[in-house]
Amino acid sequence: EKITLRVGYFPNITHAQGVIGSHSTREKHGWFEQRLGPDVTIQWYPFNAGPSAMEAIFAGSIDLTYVGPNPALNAFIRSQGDEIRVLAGSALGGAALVVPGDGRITQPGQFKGLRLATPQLGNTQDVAARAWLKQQGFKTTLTGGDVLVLPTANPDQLSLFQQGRIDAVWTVEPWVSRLELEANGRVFLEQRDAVTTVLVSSVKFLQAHPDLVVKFTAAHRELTAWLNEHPDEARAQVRAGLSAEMRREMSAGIVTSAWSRLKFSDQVTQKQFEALVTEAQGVGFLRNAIPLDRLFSRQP
Amino acid sequence: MKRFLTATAFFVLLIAAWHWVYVRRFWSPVLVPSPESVGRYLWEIALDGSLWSSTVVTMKRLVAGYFIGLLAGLPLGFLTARVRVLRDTLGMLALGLQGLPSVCWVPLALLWFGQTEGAMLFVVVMGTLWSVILATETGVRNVNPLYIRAARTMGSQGVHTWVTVMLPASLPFIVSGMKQGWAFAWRSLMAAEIYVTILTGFGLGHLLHYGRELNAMEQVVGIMLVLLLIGLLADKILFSPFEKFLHRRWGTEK
Amino acid sequence: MKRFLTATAFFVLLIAAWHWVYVRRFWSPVLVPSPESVGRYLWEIALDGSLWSSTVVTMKRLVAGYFIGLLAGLPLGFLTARVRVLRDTLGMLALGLQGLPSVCWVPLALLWFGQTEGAMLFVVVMGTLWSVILATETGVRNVNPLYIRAARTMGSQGVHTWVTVMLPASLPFIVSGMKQGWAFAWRSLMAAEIYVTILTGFGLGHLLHYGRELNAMEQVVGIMLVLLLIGLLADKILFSPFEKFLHRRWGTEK
Amino acid sequence: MTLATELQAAPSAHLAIDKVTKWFETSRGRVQALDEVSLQVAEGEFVCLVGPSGCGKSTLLNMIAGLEMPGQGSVEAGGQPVKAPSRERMMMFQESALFPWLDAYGNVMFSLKRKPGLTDRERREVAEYYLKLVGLEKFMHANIHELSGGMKQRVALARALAPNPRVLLMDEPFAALDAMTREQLYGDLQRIWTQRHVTIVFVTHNVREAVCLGDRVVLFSPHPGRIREEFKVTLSRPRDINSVEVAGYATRITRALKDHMEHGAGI
Amino acid sequence: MTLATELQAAPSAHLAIDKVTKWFETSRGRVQALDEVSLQVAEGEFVCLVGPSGCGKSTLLNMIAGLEMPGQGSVEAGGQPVKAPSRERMMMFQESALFPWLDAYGNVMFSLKRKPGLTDRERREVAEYYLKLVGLEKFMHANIHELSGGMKQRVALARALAPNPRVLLMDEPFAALDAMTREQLYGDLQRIWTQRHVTIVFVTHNVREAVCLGDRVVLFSPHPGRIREEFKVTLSRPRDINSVEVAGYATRITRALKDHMEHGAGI
Ligand SMILES: Nc1ncnc2c1ncn2[C@@H]1O[C@H](COP(=O)(O)OP(=O)(O)OP(=O)(O)O)[C@@H](O)[C@H]1O
Ligand SMILES: Nc1ncnc2c1ncn2[C@@H]1O[C@H](COP(=O)(O)OP(=O)(O)OP(=O)(O)O)[C@@H](O)[C@H]1O
Ligand SMILES: [Mg+2]
Ligand SMILES: [Mg+2]
Repeated sequence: EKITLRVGYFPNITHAQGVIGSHSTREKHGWFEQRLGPDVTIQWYPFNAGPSAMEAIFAGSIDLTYVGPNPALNAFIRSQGDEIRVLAGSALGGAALVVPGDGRITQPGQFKGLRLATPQLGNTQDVAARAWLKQQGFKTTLTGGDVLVLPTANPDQLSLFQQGRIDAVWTVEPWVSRLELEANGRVFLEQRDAVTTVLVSSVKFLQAHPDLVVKFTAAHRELTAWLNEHPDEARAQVRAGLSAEMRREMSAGIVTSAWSRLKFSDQVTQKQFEALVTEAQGVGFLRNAIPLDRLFSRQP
Repeated sequence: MKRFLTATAFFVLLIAAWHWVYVRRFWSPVLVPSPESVGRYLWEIALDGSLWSSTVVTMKRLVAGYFIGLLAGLPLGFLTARVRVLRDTLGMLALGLQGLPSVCWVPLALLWFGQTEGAMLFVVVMGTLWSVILATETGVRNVNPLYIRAARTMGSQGVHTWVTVMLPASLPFIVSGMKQGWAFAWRSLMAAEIYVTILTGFGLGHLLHYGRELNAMEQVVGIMLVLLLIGLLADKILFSPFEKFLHRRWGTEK
Repeated sequence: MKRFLTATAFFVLLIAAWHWVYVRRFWSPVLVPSPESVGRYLWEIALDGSLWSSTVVTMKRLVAGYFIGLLAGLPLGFLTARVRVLRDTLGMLALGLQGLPSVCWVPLALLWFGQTEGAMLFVVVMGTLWSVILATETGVRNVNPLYIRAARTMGSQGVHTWVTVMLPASLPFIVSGMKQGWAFAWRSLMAAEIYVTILTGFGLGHLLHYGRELNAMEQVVGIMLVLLLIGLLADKILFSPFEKFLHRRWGTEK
Repeated sequence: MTLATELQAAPSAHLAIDKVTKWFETSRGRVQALDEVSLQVAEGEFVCLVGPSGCGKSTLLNMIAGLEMPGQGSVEAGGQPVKAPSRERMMMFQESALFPWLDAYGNVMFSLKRKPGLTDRERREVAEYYLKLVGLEKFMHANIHELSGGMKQRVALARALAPNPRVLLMDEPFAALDAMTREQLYGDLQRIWTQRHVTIVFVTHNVREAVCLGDRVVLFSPHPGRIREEFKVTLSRPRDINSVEVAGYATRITRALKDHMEHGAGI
Repeated sequence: MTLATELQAAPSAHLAIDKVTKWFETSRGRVQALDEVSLQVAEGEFVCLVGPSGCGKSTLLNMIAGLEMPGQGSVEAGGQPVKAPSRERMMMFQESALFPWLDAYGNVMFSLKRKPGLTDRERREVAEYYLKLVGLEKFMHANIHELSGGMKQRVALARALAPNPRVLLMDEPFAALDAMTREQLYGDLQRIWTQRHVTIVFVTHNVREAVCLGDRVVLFSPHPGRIREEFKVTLSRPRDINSVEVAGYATRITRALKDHMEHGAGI
């Protein structure tokens, strides 16, 4: 019978597979449709934040989604492992700590008393920033500490950074590139192997259509491989996809620059997630964690 | 005509001031785009049709949500004003709920409607309904009791009194409440278009949101201008005739 | 007392219904948390003091923003109602701006105030001001002209007429507008606390937002309940006495 | 209400007010408006109430209309206790109580529309007839605020008369009218009354007016409102307000009023 | 305005209305309220306006008060064109126009507070004095909606008299009052008028009242409002409304009114 697959993604370069997938659907040569057969239609839902996508999974209004590892982890723990599963990796890297390009900051020790912006409290970059600061011997709290960590929306980060009202930014592509290109920022630190995007499924859907999930995952892996083999074509596709979705021409320069900092891979391990849990616990964001054994399981 | 000229002159002046601020470079041009770039942006989306299509999408949602809110809110407001038990329950609830930000309703909307137009409508209605209820309630409670008494001795009762006496007698209030409700509906819809992802249409809220997401200030400002203009037009079309009629009939204001 | 009991009974009933929905597992328990877990969450933050401290932070901002909006909006509303030129300029502007979502003001706020309390206040004031202006304007324009005429023959002019005649005569409207303004202020503040991060205080909006960010629905629902409660209390403290007084003096409603 | 229940529910228009006492609660304490007032009005009778300002005339009318409930005692119309207002007991208020959102014609039509058994055309004709009767044919579609004080009162009069109720409660209906308009309306009112057998309770400060119109004139004294004396007026109809007989009655009643005021002042 | 400019700005209270014509624009077209009305009122004179409903009496009063502007012609007070209302020309409106957000006392104090040169204590005493004069000492702190029709009118009267203006414009001030209260107030008003040398323009439908109070009675006819005739009343003061002399004048004036109405109806 006919079936509709509802898939979430962010119109963002770190979700390249989702962007290409949705764009190809829009252009009537769907990458996934070709591999899932004629009985399957795919609807692509653009989200703008991980928690919203997870909410949609809980509400049963989408089946699969590309999402950052922290929201996925959070959703897994929140639902006691009952509602969500990770199917595959998607992207690594792309996050960086950016400082002003004037050479003012060269040593980690110089961060004392500065204002450091992260995209969202408790998100992947926020946790990473706080963990790194802790490593450097700084104390941070929600409302103060040795370094003032200010969760600030990405576009606001850019303007505040330009104005000199914040001193450093820990964020993810394409904002790292934009900070470099538009605000004379300099990358101080990069975590090239940090998980940035994964593909997840709701347990309900997994149970109802295990075969479809397998097929979709396979198509995703294939797409990831294609992405790495044809970077130029892929970049063009991503750019076109983003432009179509956001109704606004993407700058090729930023896409290229961001691309160079990202690594697309379908591999992701439980270990990587466990490291995230440890980090989050270390900075006080996660209190009652549960074992992650079921995170990759195909069983309920 | 004179009024129109004053208004135009005023807005032209505002734009001139803005241009001056831009030219003097008080702030980064990324943050304060030039009137020209905003104009160019608007021109572009007007040409490629996306301005029109997203306006239509948004207006459809807005009008639907607003009228549902109004149609439900007016009778409920009447009831809460006249029925003690309802005032202590529904009225209380409305008071508490009207201050809740729209984003609170999103999870419920998804649960009940999934990612459909229905969810979007739900958020808009929840953002509008309570304030319409409260405005109607206040209006009805402030009706001069003499009118109601007069109507009752003429044999008017129940629904008839509500429709033919309390409604027109509290119309000045209700129109004021409707205007506020309209503003609430707008704001809720903009939130809904950001938070509820659906496929059935790309509205002005999305344009605004993506403008902000991409830090494209000329887009943000451009869409703000469009919203402003629609607000003014709506007032002219929806509320001004009402108000004019009221003022003429009641003899308030010359 | 009886009213209080009705209200309590009603809310107890609502909670019972919610519990039933939870137990029957119609929806994912992550999205519809149990009343118990919400209670537990509220109890925890009440014990560790964060409920109190964020309420205080939020209330300070709200009250400051609201009163600035009120203090600026009332006189501006009077002026727009009485001065033709202002109505065609400022009045038009207010009409257009009141529908803009709060998020539109965030970039400007950050530009002018940076990440400070000032920015937060700015967003709240922009969310409140226009609607207060419009409500006051409508109120003043609906004042029975007989009162103004009477006052003028008694030698009342200008500011005196505004303060001693138009203000009290339009008070029923203004109170209604103030209530709506209060709701606008709340919603704007919640948006501001989401969009403007500052270190001078962690408010209820942040708790709500982070609850959502972490998919902690019991936190979201808990804070919603707190907001609801504050809304009700505010009405009891800020507006009810006004309304009671008005109804007694004007003889509207028994 | 359907027409059937309507017709069936129309009992005799006899009014019986029995030992009615009325207090108002105010922020300054209780105000007693009426004290053990008893009054019988036969069907088709024309009773005028006269008394100083604040003696409870309007309050009594309100109670007959069913707009206020007595604190003690009972009010009955046609043998049934009055519990709510009814179209059969039409009230013309002291303040004109016109609806500002309707024009003069709309106000008259409002009361007519509540009367069943008429076609729209009949309603329109009746409304026009009464507006003409009160001399406002030219102001049919004027907004209420554009009318002079006396014109407003005349619209209110038309509104009360048009649906032809069985009981008419009129609270100083001619206070804002000049003598000549008034005299014309005395004639009209008496004609309507005799032709239609309406029961009328009429409040006025003009003793001559009371004598000219009423079968009976009831005197009130204030603080608290009490009935002091009643006068039967047995002059033949139609009466002329400027006639010597009317003047004679009026002088007697005025004297009685003064007496009651002087002696009753301390009560 | 300070006290100094106040005193200096108080010219004679002579009123001069010269060929005043007034139209109102309504949705149904123009309504002519007054047609070339001319009237001189000397300082300290008591002029009564009498005429049928809708003949423009209230409109004329509004123009003297400065609340409406004449379409043509001019209105002068003390030699100065009337451009705006002033405390020196106090108006008592046909509808009571009391402020419902103040109690009775507050309403009287409102007009007093605008009068400079008094201490708060004096104001309080004056307000109490006038409320007592109109017999409302017990209702000093009553809300307006709790007052009877006549009581409201009396509060409005106290409010108009209290600040002792130089010109008093009164629009049917006693219409809602009973004969006895009225008679008492006739006496009070005449006393105040002679003692203080106030100029009074007084609208009434009661010709006897006009004769009892006025130095002059001016007759209006309607559609459009015109002055038809003037009567000088030369009776000595104080006058008693029930006296034969007053009745004699009244009969004459009433006859004149009727004549004008009958002959002028076609105009
Ligand atoms: N709603 C009310 N609340 C409190 N007191 C009231 C109310 N209505 C009337 N009263 C009081 O009851 C008394 C009688 O009032 P009512 O209006 O019946 O007098 P009335 O005889 O009609 O006088 P008038 O001739 O002046 O119209 C007055 O003392 C008045 O103050
Ligand atoms: N604001 C207005 N708009 C339109 N027409 C008006 C207005 N005010 C008065 N008129 C008209 O002007 C005429 C005179 O009205 P005015 O109130 O002066 O009469 P009046 O002599 O005071 O009558 P009354 O004795 O009934 O109070 C009337 O025909 C009335 O309809
Ligand atoms: Mg009365
Ligand atoms: Mg008049």
